[in-house]
Amino acid sequence: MATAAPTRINHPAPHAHGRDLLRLMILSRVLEQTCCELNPRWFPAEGEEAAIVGAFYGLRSDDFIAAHYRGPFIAYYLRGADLARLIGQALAKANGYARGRALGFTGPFELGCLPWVAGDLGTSLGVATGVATGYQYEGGDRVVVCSFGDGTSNRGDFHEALNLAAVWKLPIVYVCQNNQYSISLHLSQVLATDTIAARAAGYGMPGVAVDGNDVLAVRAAVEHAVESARAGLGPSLVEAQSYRLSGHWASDPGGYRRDEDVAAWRERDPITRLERQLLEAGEVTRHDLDQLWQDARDEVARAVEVAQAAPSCDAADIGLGEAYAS
Amino acid sequence: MATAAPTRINHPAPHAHGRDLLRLMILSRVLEQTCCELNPRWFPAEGEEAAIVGAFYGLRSDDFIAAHYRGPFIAYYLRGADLARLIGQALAKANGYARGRALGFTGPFELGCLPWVAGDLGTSLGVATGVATGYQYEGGDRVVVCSFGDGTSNRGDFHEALNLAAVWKLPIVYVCQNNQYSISLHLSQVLATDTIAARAAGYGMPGVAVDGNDVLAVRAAVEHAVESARAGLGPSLVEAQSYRLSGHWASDPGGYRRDEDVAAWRERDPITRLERQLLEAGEVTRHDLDQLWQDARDEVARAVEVAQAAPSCDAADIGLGEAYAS
Amino acid sequence: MTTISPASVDFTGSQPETPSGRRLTFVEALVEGMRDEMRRDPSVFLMGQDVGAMGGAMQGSKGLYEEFGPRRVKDTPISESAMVGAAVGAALTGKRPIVEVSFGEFLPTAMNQIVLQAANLHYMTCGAARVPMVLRTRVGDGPYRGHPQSYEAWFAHVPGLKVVMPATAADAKGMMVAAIRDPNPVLFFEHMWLYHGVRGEVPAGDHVTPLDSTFVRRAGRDVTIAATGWMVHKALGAADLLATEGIEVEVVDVACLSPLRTEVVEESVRKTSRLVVAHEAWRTGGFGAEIAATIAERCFYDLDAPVARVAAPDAPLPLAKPLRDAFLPDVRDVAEAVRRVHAG
Amino acid sequence: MTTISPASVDFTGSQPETPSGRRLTFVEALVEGMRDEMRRDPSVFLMGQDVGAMGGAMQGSKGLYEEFGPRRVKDTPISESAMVGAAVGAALTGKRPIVEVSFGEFLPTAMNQIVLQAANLHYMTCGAARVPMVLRTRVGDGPYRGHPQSYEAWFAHVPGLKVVMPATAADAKGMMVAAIRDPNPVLFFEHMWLYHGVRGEVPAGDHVTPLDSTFVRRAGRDVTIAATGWMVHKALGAADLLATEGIEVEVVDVACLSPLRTEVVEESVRKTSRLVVAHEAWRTGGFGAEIAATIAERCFYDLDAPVARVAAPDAPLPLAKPLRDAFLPDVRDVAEAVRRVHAG
Ligand SMILES: Cc1ncc(C[n+]2csc(CCOP(=O)(O)OP(=O)(O)O)c2C)c(N)n1
Ligand SMILES: Cc1ncc(C[n+]2csc(CCOP(=O)(O)OP(=O)(O)O)c2C)c(N)n1
Ligand SMILES: [Mg+2]
Ligand SMILES: [Mg+2]
Repeated sequence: MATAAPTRINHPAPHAHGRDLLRLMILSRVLEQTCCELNPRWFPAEGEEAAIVGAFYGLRSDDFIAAHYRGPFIAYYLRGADLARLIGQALAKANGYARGRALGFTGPFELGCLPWVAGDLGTSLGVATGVATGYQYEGGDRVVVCSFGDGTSNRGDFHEALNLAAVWKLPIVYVCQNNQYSISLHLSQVLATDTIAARAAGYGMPGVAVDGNDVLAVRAAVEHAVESARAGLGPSLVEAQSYRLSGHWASDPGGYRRDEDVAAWRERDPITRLERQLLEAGEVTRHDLDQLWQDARDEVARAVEVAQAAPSCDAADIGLGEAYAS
Repeated sequence: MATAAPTRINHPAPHAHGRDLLRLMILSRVLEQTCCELNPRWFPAEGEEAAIVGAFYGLRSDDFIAAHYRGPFIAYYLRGADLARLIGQALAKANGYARGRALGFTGPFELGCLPWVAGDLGTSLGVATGVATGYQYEGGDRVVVCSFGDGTSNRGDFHEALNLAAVWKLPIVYVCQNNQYSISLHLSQVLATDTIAARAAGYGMPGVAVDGNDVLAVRAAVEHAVESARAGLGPSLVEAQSYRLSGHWASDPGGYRRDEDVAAWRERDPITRLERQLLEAGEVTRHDLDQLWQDARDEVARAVEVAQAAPSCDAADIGLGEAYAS
Repeated sequence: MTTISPASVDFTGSQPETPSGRRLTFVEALVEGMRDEMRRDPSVFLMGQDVGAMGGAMQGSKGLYEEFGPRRVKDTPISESAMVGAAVGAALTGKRPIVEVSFGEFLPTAMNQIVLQAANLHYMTCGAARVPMVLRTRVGDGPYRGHPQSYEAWFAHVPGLKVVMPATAADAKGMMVAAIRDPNPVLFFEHMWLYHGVRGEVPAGDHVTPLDSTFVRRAGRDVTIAATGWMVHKALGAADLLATEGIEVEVVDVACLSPLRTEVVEESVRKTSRLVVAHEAWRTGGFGAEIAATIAERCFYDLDAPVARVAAPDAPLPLAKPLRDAFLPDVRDVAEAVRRVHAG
Repeated sequence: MTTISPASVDFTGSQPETPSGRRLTFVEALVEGMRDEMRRDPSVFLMGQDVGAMGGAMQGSKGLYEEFGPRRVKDTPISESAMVGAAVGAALTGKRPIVEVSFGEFLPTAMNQIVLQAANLHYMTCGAARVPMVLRTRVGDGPYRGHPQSYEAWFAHVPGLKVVMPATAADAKGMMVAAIRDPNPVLFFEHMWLYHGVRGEVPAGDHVTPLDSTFVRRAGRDVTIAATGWMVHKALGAADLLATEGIEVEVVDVACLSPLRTEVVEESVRKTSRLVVAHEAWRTGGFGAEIAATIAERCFYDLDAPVARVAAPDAPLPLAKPLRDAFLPDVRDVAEAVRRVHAG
């Protein structure tokens, strides 16, 4: 665990937030799309950048995050992860944080990220809640932010974790990254309520559903929830309502849904939306935007170069003797 | 499964319900207390008779029930179970429905009761929901009533089962037999909401909390829920708020709670309450009441005699070859 | 590392060549088995995630939704415990549900329904209740390397469950049909390398492979290999290799793990006096331990060398291909073990 | 059926008689081990249902709440998966949580946290993460006959977990202390017949029994019995019985199931040439299969008779005492197996 004195990560002066959030969403878009090009089995996060960036922005180095498996790299980047090592994971290269042992979307534990050590969804909510249990036991004001998909909220672990957190008033914020799909199934096929946030009342914790394509709205809701968790007021559930613009994995044509739905949601792209807002507010110029995209492409391109030059995982590093700590 | 033409069980003309419900609660009280005397490890249901009788009253022979483990005998009796065989289970006699193989509070599957084949709470909600899945698949209008404890509602299976039932609009009614305790823990130690019924909204099903010591209120709420399930309108959650007057098991002194709380709840005894109502309404006389108690004691006493005379379980009946059906 | 390319695997399995000469992939045969039973028996239906319009992970239910519609091919939420509970309960009402847990890696989220309910209900009710359900799930390594766990040993340890793992296209169909018709809960393990990688002769029409089947896939007099699932094919690859060295290997496909019947293996070992057990799961406490222990006991006076086990090492399963390939037992490992017991 | 009354069981276990001459029950020793570590190390805390004011099921945490209060002795909801997840996560932050799953029968409701998280985290992070937690749970038959399942074989099959099952009061304390100090997830199985039924010499103060311990509980030259938990005591009962028949039995207590070390058993078998493995869990796929397979392999040329296994039959576990007693292996069954291998 990070134990150095807490410092804010990637956290500029308030007035600059909009621009910084935009930069991060653009970086996320370029980064994840690049991974999809490099790996047809990668899971596209296109359209969900606001939900992800808004959830993990502005935490402290001694906080902890458990990011949903779709589009987590920007969250790890916010923890200080190296892009080349993350992209290396998408390529299953040896420079990845888990050196090819864990899943490609795993995060660096040493930077306060819950790694993906198995593929069963929902279980991570229990472990993240346990990290919050450890933080509360310490005293202090460290918090955990844990995101998960809309489909995952139907797993029993969601229920047990949120109830435990509410009863113990644990310092954790649950963020549902609602993209309205679980692989081929629309939310309406697996959920009979309008929102997942509605479940919070059943645990006695605050629950709020926000426009998941409005990064400022997501950020505001999560920031509020993080502050109350830090203040010892207990957990919250924030639902960021968005849409999965691409397939379940990069090569999934997603033929199970209607083109006009996808098209309608493309209209609400969270990045173009914030770009428009900032342009109108005069906070950025067209040239600034071009520059942001160019910087992101350059930064990712450099990282890809490093990742591709990195050695493949070596059978010699299999570490069969490392199942146990000593 | 019962496959005969559906008939109403123990179901007199409407005007006589009150008296019949009283008879059943008294029988339940005498029956379960007798089991506690015969078996110090039995689980007392004293004070919860209204919640139990109200939940399982007036179903059809082709319906199915999954009764909570505390005080289920009156529910099985309503299915047509033989008291002597039920008491035999509390004594682990060979005349019990499971001939000593399953838990003492198991129910006769052949009469449409979910047996207790293992001790893990919550799992039965999944199976009961599966029975409702089978009923829906058949078409027709058979329903399932499934009860469980307040503490059990914190198991992941509660969440997964209720969500599945809501999404598929299954013909099942979930009844929470809320006695405010899980062994030594008060509900406030394991739940941060006022009601468990509040969870229903998170699944998109109707949820209602009723006075669990008012058998007419429980009965009305469940009857309404059963009718809408029968009509194909889907599941409901009914919370019957009561109190566990005795210990977790018969020999548990229950020292972890305050005597005045227990005393206060004794004041609200569901049986004396209905007795008073019926007396005031002139539906019964004191003599009728004495008769009801006497009849119950006699009926149970006869059953105890039969059960005690029944042979103990015989090692020869262990049926090691019966793990598989053929 | 040496490994046989799935494409090269091609044989008929338990059935004689049929005049039809129909050749199907493992998964095509699997789906045909479900389809035939759904046509034959209206009480059969399928539940699982994405089994409907999408046709299932790795095309595991392709075409069923189109033919049978949403009533009989039900998409479920991500609620493995409720899904399995739904199958147990529906089976109690006399239906014959097939519930699909997308990958065996998720079985730990439904253990209570499988082990404490499905397995107990028949015995505990003195026969009043029956649970005629099939739980199908994808296991082992595969083309995408995802969710590779092999937990079959857990379930083979639990009485009341039947556990099968077919290795050929013909048996994928025949055992699926038998599993659906069986009055007990059957865990049906589908190895992911077999799915599109194994093609074979599959009888059209009614084709049943008894659930308690064990097959001799190749006859040989020197050493017996008892293997499961994908390892059957690696064993056959090893047998080819060893034949060139003059070692005649008999390959036994233990397609039924529970209730286990070892007669075929015993008979083979009485002939060869040497046994190698091969599976993809972890070595310690793996199912191979049961086979090895049973044969070492029953064939104590027949064995000329210790029973060898070829299995995954006792460490978590890594993801990246070079690590995964080094981790999992392959043709070379099997061959090496055979040489050892042959020399021993 | 023959069975030794718990009261008659009384010995010291792994430790030499201490001058103190303190005699504690198994559960008293267990609680003392937790108490000592909680006094020594502020990062140790206990979570579980009714572990607080009530003092735990069967007095399993008696006195801890009074001494350490609600912060360090936490009552939990009925949420086994979240409870274990809470322990895994707290362990990741450097705490040393002890999570109590009241009975082993409930482990199926928390398998995902145990098998997919606790077991994998250290290896999958290349050592960055550690999970120093103890999962304690009550298993086996007992005075109340409730929740009697014995699933230890499942966990011994999963690399990354440590699995121990002490058989004496001294080891209950010593292994609990060692488990708490261990940097890995340790599953600590507490047999319910031992709880109040076994009393023995327990060293006061710092007392550690290494987790990888295997003990020779009784020396003998004719036949080795390798047993776990309560069966160790039944084995000792059988040894007494057989001594009167002139058969000298060596009883080995396999207190550590994983990572398994069989050296002590091997050494014993090299001397006796005969082995009986005894446990209370189901026979097929039980942990005894691993011990039998390993010894049959490593001691192939030492064994004069097939390894025999004494275990529960392959059927669900019935409740009523006459059925339960007939079902579970007892002193007579163990003695019978010893006579068989001795004659064989
Ligand atoms: C316990 C479990 N069940 C099923 C799966 C298979 N699976 C992988 S991704 C996925 C969809 C998850 O949906 P959601 O939680 O909404 O996340 P999204 O993919 O939409 O980001 C499923 C079902 C799994 N990984 N874990
Ligand atoms: C999964 C599981 N966890 C723990 C237990 C142990 N246990 C038996 S009864 C009980 C209390 C249950 O509380 P509740 O559901 O409110 O039912 P009540 O006893 O109050 O009727 C507990 C925790 C269990 N049987 N199953
Ligand atoms: Mg989604
Ligand atoms: Mg209760």
